[in-house]
Amino acid sequence: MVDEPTQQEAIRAAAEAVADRLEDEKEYLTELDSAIGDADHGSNLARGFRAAADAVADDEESTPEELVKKIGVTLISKVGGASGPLYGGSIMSASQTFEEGVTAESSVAFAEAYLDKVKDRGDAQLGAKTMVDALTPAVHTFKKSIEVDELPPLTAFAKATAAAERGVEYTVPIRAQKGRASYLGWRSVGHQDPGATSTWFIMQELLEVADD
Amino acid sequence: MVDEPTQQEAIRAAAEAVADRLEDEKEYLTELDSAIGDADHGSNLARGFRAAADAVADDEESTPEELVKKIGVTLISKVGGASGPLYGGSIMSASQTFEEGVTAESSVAFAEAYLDKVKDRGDAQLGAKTMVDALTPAVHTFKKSIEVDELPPLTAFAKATAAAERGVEYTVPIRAQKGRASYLGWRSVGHQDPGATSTWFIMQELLEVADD
Amino acid sequence: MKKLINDSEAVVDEMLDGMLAAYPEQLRRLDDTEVMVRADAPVSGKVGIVSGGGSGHEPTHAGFIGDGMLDGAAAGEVFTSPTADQLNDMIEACDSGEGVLCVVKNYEGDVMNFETAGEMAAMEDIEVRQVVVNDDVAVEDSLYTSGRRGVAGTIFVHKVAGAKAAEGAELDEVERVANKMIDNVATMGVALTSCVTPDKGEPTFDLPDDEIELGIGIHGEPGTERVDMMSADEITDHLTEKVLEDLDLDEGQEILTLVNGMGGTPQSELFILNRRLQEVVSDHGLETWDAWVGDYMTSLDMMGASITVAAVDEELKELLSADADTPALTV
Amino acid sequence: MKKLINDSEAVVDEMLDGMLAAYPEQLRRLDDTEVMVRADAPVSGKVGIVSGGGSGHEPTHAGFIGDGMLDGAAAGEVFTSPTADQLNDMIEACDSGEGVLCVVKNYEGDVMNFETAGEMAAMEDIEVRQVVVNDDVAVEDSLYTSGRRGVAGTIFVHKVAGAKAAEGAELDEVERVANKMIDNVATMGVALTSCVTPDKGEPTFDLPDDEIELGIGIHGEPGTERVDMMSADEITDHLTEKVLEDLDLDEGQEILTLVNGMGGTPQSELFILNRRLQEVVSDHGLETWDAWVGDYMTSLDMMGASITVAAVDEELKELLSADADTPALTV
Ligand SMILES: Nc1ncnc2c1ncn2[C@@H]1O[C@H](COP(=O)(O)OP(=O)(O)O)[C@@H](O)[C@H]1O
Ligand SMILES: Nc1ncnc2c1ncn2[C@@H]1O[C@H](COP(=O)(O)OP(=O)(O)O)[C@@H](O)[C@H]1O
Ligand SMILES: [Mg+2]
Ligand SMILES: [Mg+2]
Ligand SMILES: [Mg+2]
Ligand SMILES: [Mg+2]
Repeated sequence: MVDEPTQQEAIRAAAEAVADRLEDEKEYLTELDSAIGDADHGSNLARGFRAAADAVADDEESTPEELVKKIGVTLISKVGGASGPLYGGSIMSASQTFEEGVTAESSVAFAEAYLDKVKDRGDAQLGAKTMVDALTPAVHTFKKSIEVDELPPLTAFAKATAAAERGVEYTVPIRAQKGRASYLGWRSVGHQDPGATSTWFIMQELLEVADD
Repeated sequence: MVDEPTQQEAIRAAAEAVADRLEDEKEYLTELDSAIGDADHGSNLARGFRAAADAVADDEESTPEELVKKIGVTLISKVGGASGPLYGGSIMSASQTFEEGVTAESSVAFAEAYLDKVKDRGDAQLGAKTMVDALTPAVHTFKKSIEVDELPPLTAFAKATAAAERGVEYTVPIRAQKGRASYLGWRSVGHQDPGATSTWFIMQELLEVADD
Repeated sequence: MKKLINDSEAVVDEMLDGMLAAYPEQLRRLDDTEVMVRADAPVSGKVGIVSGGGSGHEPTHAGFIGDGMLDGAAAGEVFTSPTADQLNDMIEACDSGEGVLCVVKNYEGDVMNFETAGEMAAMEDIEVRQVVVNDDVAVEDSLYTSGRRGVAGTIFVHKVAGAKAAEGAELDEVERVANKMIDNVATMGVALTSCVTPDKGEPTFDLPDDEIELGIGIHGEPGTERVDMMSADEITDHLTEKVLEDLDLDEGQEILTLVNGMGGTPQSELFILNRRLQEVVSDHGLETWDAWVGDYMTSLDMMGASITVAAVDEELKELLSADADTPALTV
Repeated sequence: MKKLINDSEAVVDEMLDGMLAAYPEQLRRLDDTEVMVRADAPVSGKVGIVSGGGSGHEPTHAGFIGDGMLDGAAAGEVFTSPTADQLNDMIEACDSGEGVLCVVKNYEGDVMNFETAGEMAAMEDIEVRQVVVNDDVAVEDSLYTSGRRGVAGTIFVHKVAGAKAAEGAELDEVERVANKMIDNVATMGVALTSCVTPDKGEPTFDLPDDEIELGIGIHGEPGTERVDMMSADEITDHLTEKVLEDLDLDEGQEILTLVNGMGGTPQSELFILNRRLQEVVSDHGLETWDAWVGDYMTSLDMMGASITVAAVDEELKELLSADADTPALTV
């Protein structure tokens, strides 16, 4: 377990990296959302994560748990749409798993709590062509790598990120059952889910930051 | 002077020929009107002259004067816009020059009366970039060819039609002072006036019919 | 270009029938014409107020038929003045014996056809007056033009004349207030895209993605000037300055403003213009008495807007805020 | 693509300011939010009626604030549900102690954010109810979708709930009539063109000149089916049949119809649809009690329209024709 101040710095750096990445991917994500949604996923997330990164940037006081919670709360009030409550609300509510700081164990707990909350709020099962399809393999892989295979956290998270990518690809050939894409019926087949994609991008950035 | 029934036939044939021609030129005239007006001159005239031709098609009773008047009245009630009162009203009011039938002399009188009425109603002088610019040289040439040069009517009308073409070309390089084109100010320079063009087309058809 | 129509030649006829189906109790269509009148026309004891012009400007003209505004509206073909015989039918149907005021927009076609109609009606002993609206400041009124065009400011003239007639005023008085409104209103417009007429089926003019037309009319005519695309604020500043220059108002003058959409402009954009317009007029020391925003005088599907400013005094304010009950405007 | 905007990120903010400048006496904007409420909110003794959703549907939502309709409307970013905290601010500002009814369109974003807001407001002891409008018959309500969308029929729900609340009815009663309206309304839409969001600046989807999208929503989503261009009558027939199939009404049933424009459609075309719509419903033996035509629930500059049919009984008719005084609708 690293020092607490270092954990906060890592969280701030991660928030910053995610915000930068989503700004870079804004047009691409919106492009994906144009095909089967309403062309706003990129700007929703770019706007929200920029605000979240700003919200924690100068916060030298808060504990890791408080910082993560702040990120969630900021997302709730800045993103809107479906992804606002899903990303923001789930981060906010899962943040309490970091009560004792960020460890391999608490990270697994966070991942599970986050997935549960997304599924709970959005009521989407696996295969509904949503962010849940990227999230589920990622969380399952992460948990197994740490708890069963006892891999180092970084390796475990790298495997989890690769699993998320597999999930993103899995969303392409299936028919949507939730979210705006579901309105398209069969026409949603052949398109990649924006929310699954952004989930994977975020994991990539977390991996980068953890690697440093 | 030809027989009265033949005159009526000629008038009906002329109306039919003009209607056909304007239908053929509908898109071209509207194209011209798009550049400096409101993109309706072609359909205005095609609609109006078709109705006028139909109105006289089966009329075996009327005198030449009455037939021409009927054409004018029909144009008034079917064309609308600026060209409706100009074409229709002027034909209607000039029709009385045919009281004694269509002769070379009465045709000159008709042409003069028609030009006067157009200028009177539209208040456009020569060079204002309107139908008056095609009409004036045509009427002047026709009158001189008949009255001074004593040319045969057909030759005179052919010269008049050629003069109208000169007038059409003259409208291109000048700035509009009347009609919708005048709203464009200097931007009207370089475009051909639709009403002058339709005037010339109509004369071409009258010439054809007279030639038969 | 696609349109929700059946046949370009039936557009006006079917539109009028559809309008009648929406307002069967308020409107009546004169047989065999494109003329719409109040269901209860002529209203006895009241001066008739009529208008008309080419179609394609909806809700103008028939949308303003009703208590406190128009008694009749004649619809020509798209962007083409109605014919004189139909205008005459309208005038006859709206005359209760008190005379009829024709509100005409200054286009040669409209003016000539209304004049002819007026002459025809006069032969039937109907007292007819014409007022000619020419609020468009884009076109200079000079020997070298056929005068300024009538555009969105016409709505205010309908309102004022309609309210005065509803009060029971005589034709002279109704004509006077209409002309007073005309003398105090100015407008200028901008187009981001050309409109597409049903007949032509293609844009009337080409406008690249980085250019706009300033000083457009309402018939898809190109404007007086083509310039590079600007921000909403810059456009508003430009239009408003031209309008205010023309009106030349004293500080403290009360005004009524109108941001009018050309048909294809999202309402959100009209409000963005209104926000700036109110800043500009207030910077000029003018007092906004009321601000209207919406699609009042359109050009089919054109994207763009016009800005109208009218100086108002107590009399005009009273008439402008008097009750009106029409499909397109309820006051 | 050109737009009359200054900055795609400021569209909602500047639009709301421009709206406020147009209706300063009727509206009030809550500080630091995109929430608009009645100037006199909360109206004491009255249940509050609030709505909201993404922007880009103007005049929905804030255009329907006023006597007899909404007390508050929250504007999200373009096509993006407002955030829960702002929805909560709105609910608080519109509660006079009698509770607040939220009229929510069935989109997961809207529903989730309103739910969160409702929970927040409940913690402040405000009684909050949600009704969810899902009138779009294009989307089947099945296990395999997130349910039918809420579209233009929402306007009727605003009207009915607003009228009931204005009568002084209690929250239960207001909720009941809102749900009654929801149970009796169905809509289906068509797009001729995609809309262009300020953010993306390009059409959300490509639609060739000879094809249209049937079963579109109001967020520039593609529809459920792409078909060859049809005439206005064929389109009307198709949409109306789907709507009537869903409602499955008895002969002689009285109905209220709405032909709603998507923002870029000339009003003339809406009337052309209405003409045919009335023929079709009458062929089905239905009795049109009233027919509305206009831009009520738009998708920015999209060309297209939706057709809504609602079965009405004496209670609904009374509420639908009760007085209302809002920027976009006066009854
Ligand atoms: N019910 C749901 N459960 C899980 N994820 C969902 C659900 N609905 C939508 N999503 C996710 O949200 C993404 C869309 O987010 P966004 O475009 O920001 O919101 P909106 O759909 O309101 O415009 C989808 O790509 C999908 O991954
Ligand atoms: N005042 C006028 N005097 C003479 N001709 C005119 C006048 N105004 C317009 N015209 C002619 O009418 C033509 C336009 O006719 P048209 O397009 O049918 O009517 P509108 O201008 O009302 O749309 C112009 O090209 C011009 O030749
Ligand atoms: Mg989206
Ligand atoms: Mg023309
Ligand atoms: Mg015209
Ligand atoms: Mg969205």
